[in-house]
Amino acid sequence: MKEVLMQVDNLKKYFPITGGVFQRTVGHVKAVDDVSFRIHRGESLGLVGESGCGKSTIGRTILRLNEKTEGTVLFQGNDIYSLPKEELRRMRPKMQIVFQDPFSSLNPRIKVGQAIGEALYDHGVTDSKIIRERVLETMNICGLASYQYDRYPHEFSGGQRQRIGIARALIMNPEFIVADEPVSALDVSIQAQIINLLSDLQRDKQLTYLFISHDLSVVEHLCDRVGVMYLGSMVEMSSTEELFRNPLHPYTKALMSAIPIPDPTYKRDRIVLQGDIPSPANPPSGCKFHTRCPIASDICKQQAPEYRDVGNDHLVACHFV
Amino acid sequence: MSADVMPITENKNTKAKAVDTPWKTAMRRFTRNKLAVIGFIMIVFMFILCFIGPLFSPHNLFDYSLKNKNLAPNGTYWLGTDKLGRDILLRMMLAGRISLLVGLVATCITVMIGATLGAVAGFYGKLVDNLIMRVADIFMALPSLPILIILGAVLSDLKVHPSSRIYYLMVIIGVLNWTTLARLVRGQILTLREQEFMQATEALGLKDKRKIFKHLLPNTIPVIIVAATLSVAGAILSESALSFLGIGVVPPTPSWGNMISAANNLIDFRKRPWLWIPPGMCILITSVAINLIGDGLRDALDPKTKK
Amino acid sequence: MAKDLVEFRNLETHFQTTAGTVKAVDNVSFIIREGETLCVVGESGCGKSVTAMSLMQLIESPPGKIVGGEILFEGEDLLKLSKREMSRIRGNQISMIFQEPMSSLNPVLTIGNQISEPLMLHMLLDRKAAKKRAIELINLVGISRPEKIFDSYPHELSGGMRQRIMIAIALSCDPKLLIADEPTTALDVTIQAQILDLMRDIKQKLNTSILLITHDLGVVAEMADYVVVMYAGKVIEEAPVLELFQDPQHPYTKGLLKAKPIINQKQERLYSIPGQVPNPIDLEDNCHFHDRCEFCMDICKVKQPPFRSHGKDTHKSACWLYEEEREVL
Amino acid sequence: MKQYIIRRLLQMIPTLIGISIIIFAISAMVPGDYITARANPNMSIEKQEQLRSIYGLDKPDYQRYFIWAGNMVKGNFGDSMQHKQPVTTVINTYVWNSFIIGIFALFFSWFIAMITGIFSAKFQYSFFDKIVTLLVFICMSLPSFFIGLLLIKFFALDMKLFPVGGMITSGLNARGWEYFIDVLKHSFLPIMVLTMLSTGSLTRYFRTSMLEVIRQDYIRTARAKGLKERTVIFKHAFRNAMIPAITLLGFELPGLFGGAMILEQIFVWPGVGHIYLNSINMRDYPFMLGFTIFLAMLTLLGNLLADVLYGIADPRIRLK
Repeated sequence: MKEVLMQVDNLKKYFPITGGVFQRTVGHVKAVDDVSFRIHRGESLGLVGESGCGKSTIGRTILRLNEKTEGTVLFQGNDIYSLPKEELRRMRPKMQIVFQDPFSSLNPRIKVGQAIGEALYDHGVTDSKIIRERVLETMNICGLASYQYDRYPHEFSGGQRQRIGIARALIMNPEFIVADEPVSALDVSIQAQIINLLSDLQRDKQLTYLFISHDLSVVEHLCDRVGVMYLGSMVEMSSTEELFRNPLHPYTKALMSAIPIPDPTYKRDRIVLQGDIPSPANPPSGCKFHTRCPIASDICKQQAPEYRDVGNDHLVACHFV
Repeated sequence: MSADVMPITENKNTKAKAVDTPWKTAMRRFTRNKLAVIGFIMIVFMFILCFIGPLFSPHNLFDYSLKNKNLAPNGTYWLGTDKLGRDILLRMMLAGRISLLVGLVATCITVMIGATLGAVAGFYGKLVDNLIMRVADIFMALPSLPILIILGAVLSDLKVHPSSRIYYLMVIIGVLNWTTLARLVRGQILTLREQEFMQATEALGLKDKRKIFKHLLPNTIPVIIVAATLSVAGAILSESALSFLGIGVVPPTPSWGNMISAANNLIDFRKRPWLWIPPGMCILITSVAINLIGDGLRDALDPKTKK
Repeated sequence: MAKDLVEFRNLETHFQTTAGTVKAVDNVSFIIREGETLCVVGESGCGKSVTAMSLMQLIESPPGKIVGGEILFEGEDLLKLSKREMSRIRGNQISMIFQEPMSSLNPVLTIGNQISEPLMLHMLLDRKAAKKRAIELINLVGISRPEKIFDSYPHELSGGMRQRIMIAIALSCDPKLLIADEPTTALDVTIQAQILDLMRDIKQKLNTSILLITHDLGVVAEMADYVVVMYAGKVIEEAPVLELFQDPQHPYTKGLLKAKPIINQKQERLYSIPGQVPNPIDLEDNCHFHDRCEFCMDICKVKQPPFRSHGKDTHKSACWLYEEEREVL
Repeated sequence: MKQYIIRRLLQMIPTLIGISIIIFAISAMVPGDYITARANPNMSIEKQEQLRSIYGLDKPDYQRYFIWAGNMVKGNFGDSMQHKQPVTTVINTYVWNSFIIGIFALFFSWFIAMITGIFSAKFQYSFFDKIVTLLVFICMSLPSFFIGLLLIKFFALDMKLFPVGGMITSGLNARGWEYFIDVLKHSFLPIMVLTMLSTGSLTRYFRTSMLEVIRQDYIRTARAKGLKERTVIFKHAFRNAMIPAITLLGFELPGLFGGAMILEQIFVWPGVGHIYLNSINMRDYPFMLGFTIFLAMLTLLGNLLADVLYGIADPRIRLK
């Protein structure tokens, strides 16, 4: 088995809801509710789920971009939540993030070359010539032309901005990159370019990805393993091949069947889930999925199913598996 | 819908185009706004009039000549003379220096206090933020005109010398106004902090210094510029109101406000409008001009208004 | 074959910007037939929404303006109607739903009020009759407890529910044509499946024609009878749905079909169309796709290809690859 | 809602304490006091001292603060030295005169601002819109005293359309209708000036707010329903544009009761602001302090009112 790069145990992230006369906390949005997983060096782990399932919050919490509520996060064996501020800052280049929104992720007042290169200054490279060289080299890798060095972000299209975001993450020679819905805001023809860029980079630089997306087909294309989330919990996780061949959790099955296939002759056997996604502030009892589950029974309402290995490294949380 | 029509894409032919910095774009937008440009011309005119005009005046501020007192506007005294026979135009220009200066310096003080406290509150959050904002609440609820009036009266009672009163006034007006700016700056910083590029600075492990000076401040400056511009007008109006009541800038130092207080004398008010209408018009023009500029700047600096 | 319901003839909708003219819709012609679902597919900025908004005459002016062409609705040119006549057709015979269910409903009016409005306006129902009909409609779009929903405000409903309400509003006056502008783009997949189901259902029950605007070829395959592909303001290909997916002609259509990963069909590497959509300002008179096209010839750079069928009557495209004349003139 | 109001009222306490300290500290800086201000050369030093101790002016500042603050908590704002009456009575006597011009100006400025705001937003970039914009800027920049003086000069002195100042013609012993007309004539100019002063920024606010709303998706939906433009603007857009504006209504509260000091002074209008300016000349501490606190309380209550109104107007906000 390969080396574990990122180890997440019982991670919880609750956002408080306040109320009452003194604005005391009266409840929590359980964005991430007791999630554990490992990411091995060189692999790419996909996280899928619908809006509000907590996948993006996980991405930010394991990088300590927001504070956790409970649990541990070990990166290369270091607990990133017990590191002092300065040490954490020094470690940051090793773990990077690419954001979803190509517009808000770049500072409108900073030239692209500077945006990509500025982190080098703060991590000990002070020779501006070297920095410029490295920026240009990285821009080249990411498919940006050198004349764009002195341009401002507003002059770029969504796809190019996403390339800039990738270059900014890449220049620090990271080992681990969280890609938070990096292609959701892009058009199909541009999506393919970015997906290809990400997979080329992984191959050339032995990168490890946590790839967050709501699009199962993109995850299938790019990831080695996939975790499926629903309302803050991991409901199923296994290797991509296994998951798509043999999905076990009823939610995973429904999610897969809901994706429209671009083939008019395709015979659909769709499981249409009834109702809406419940609010993560007030999740259902027992198995959180029971309100929409086609096979739910009494036990699902009362008891949360155990998240267990059913063999072949296939983890699932359902009473009926 | 506009999102569907206008993707900002780049053509090959833009390769040769010069880089358009955000400031240049703002300048271009500003100069395209007719009202703002008119405001700018008006304010430049006022400055030239007040600071350079007196140099060309044939009269002297201390030309007391009772035989020339209360003259209506004529060839020698374009705007007439007052009861001591002094030239109104000259006095008005010199008064303008004082009024404009009070407005500018008071605003500088406002900006220094307001922007610093707002930025500190927004950046550090938590306890510091709470503390600063509670103090701001107190200042917000203070009725500003009554307080200014009391303070003006205090200055009179402390027998502050007329020539140094203007400095006290600058400080008082400046200090009382800090909350608006502090709130704006804090709000802007809180908004910025939610933006993904600020999260990126954290993820990249940038130093706090760079985060503040390269990322936060440059994006906050537009807000400060607009608020500061508008607050110059406010400060000038406050000063003139106080001076009109006789508790701001007091004679012999001329200011537009205390020149208007000539109107308190019924005869002067009725029969000698040249004593008080010109300085009133100056206040009006200056404040309209500043408001126009401020509004133009707001539109020019706001990234949301794409043109 | 069914009767023509709407015919776009050489529609031109332009937007004036400080940088130049954007021909958002440039000489677009196609036909929507009765009882048919026609999908307009393309990427952002291709003019698909503007085409629909031109049909509704809801183009914001300035900067936008319909500068040429005709839009025939049951044989009558909508562009020649007065404002008043047009507003009698809008929401009545032609209705529309939008991409953002979260912001498309007025937050300060109750759901009931918003559904009743067109009923009282176009069907001339009184308040009571309108309420009765509104509750039926809420039921029709698959929401339980319609009486309760009637009195709620939009913010109390989820995105999926709101889109159902939008559909109810659109259906209130039995329109002949329902325009759906990216109706599921803002929704989660499981909710998207519900809404698409609902739309299919409704089309069967009410025999309404649908003009569906989308960027998702999966949705197209599921919903469409007939497909129109747009790129940079122009129609570049149109065909019945099977025909388009099985035998796409235009290189752009081909590229789009290959660029999207498909579930359970793992490829080593995605096909990707290089480059990006051209700047829409002051485009030249050539094939707008030429600089991204792997089959680009000299003529593509200087002359627009004609839009016509190459073989089957119903399948048209605009590409020099299928033309005899290839010499640069 | 009730809980929310209680919480907000509780939160006001520390703010009020802060305000009272600042106000008291400022007034304590004033050298001299009521006794010296009324300096009667015939009054002996002993007599002065005696009066001081009666009024409690001889105690150290902090003690005076606590006495004053303690009394205020009990609702006792002290007695105005100048009027020889409790401060609350003085305020109550004159505040309604201020209220008369305040409420009319409020009504007119909102009315004018709404209409012009809506139409200049509806016809953005039109000639009408440009004129409105320019007028708005002029109104926003008017120095109140100067415009007041100009109007008095032209309308009252030169054209003799209106009385020069005051609230009733002196010596007139009119009652009923005649009295009403007389007050109306006197109040016309101050109301006009006050209306001009607040219409500018209000119009601008309505215009911006309307412009924002008109761009929203639900306005497009309303148009797509085939609604008449009138319905779209007045039912769908206007209601939404009003919500943020309703908040402003709360902020009008202090202005309504606080009196427009300078204007009342110029128009010799016997409002509470006018009395306040006089009290400063007289160094009438209890009144100065009491009235300033009164204004601060109005401001805080106005803020609360603004938030509550917002919660009522907007179904999306549920106040907790």
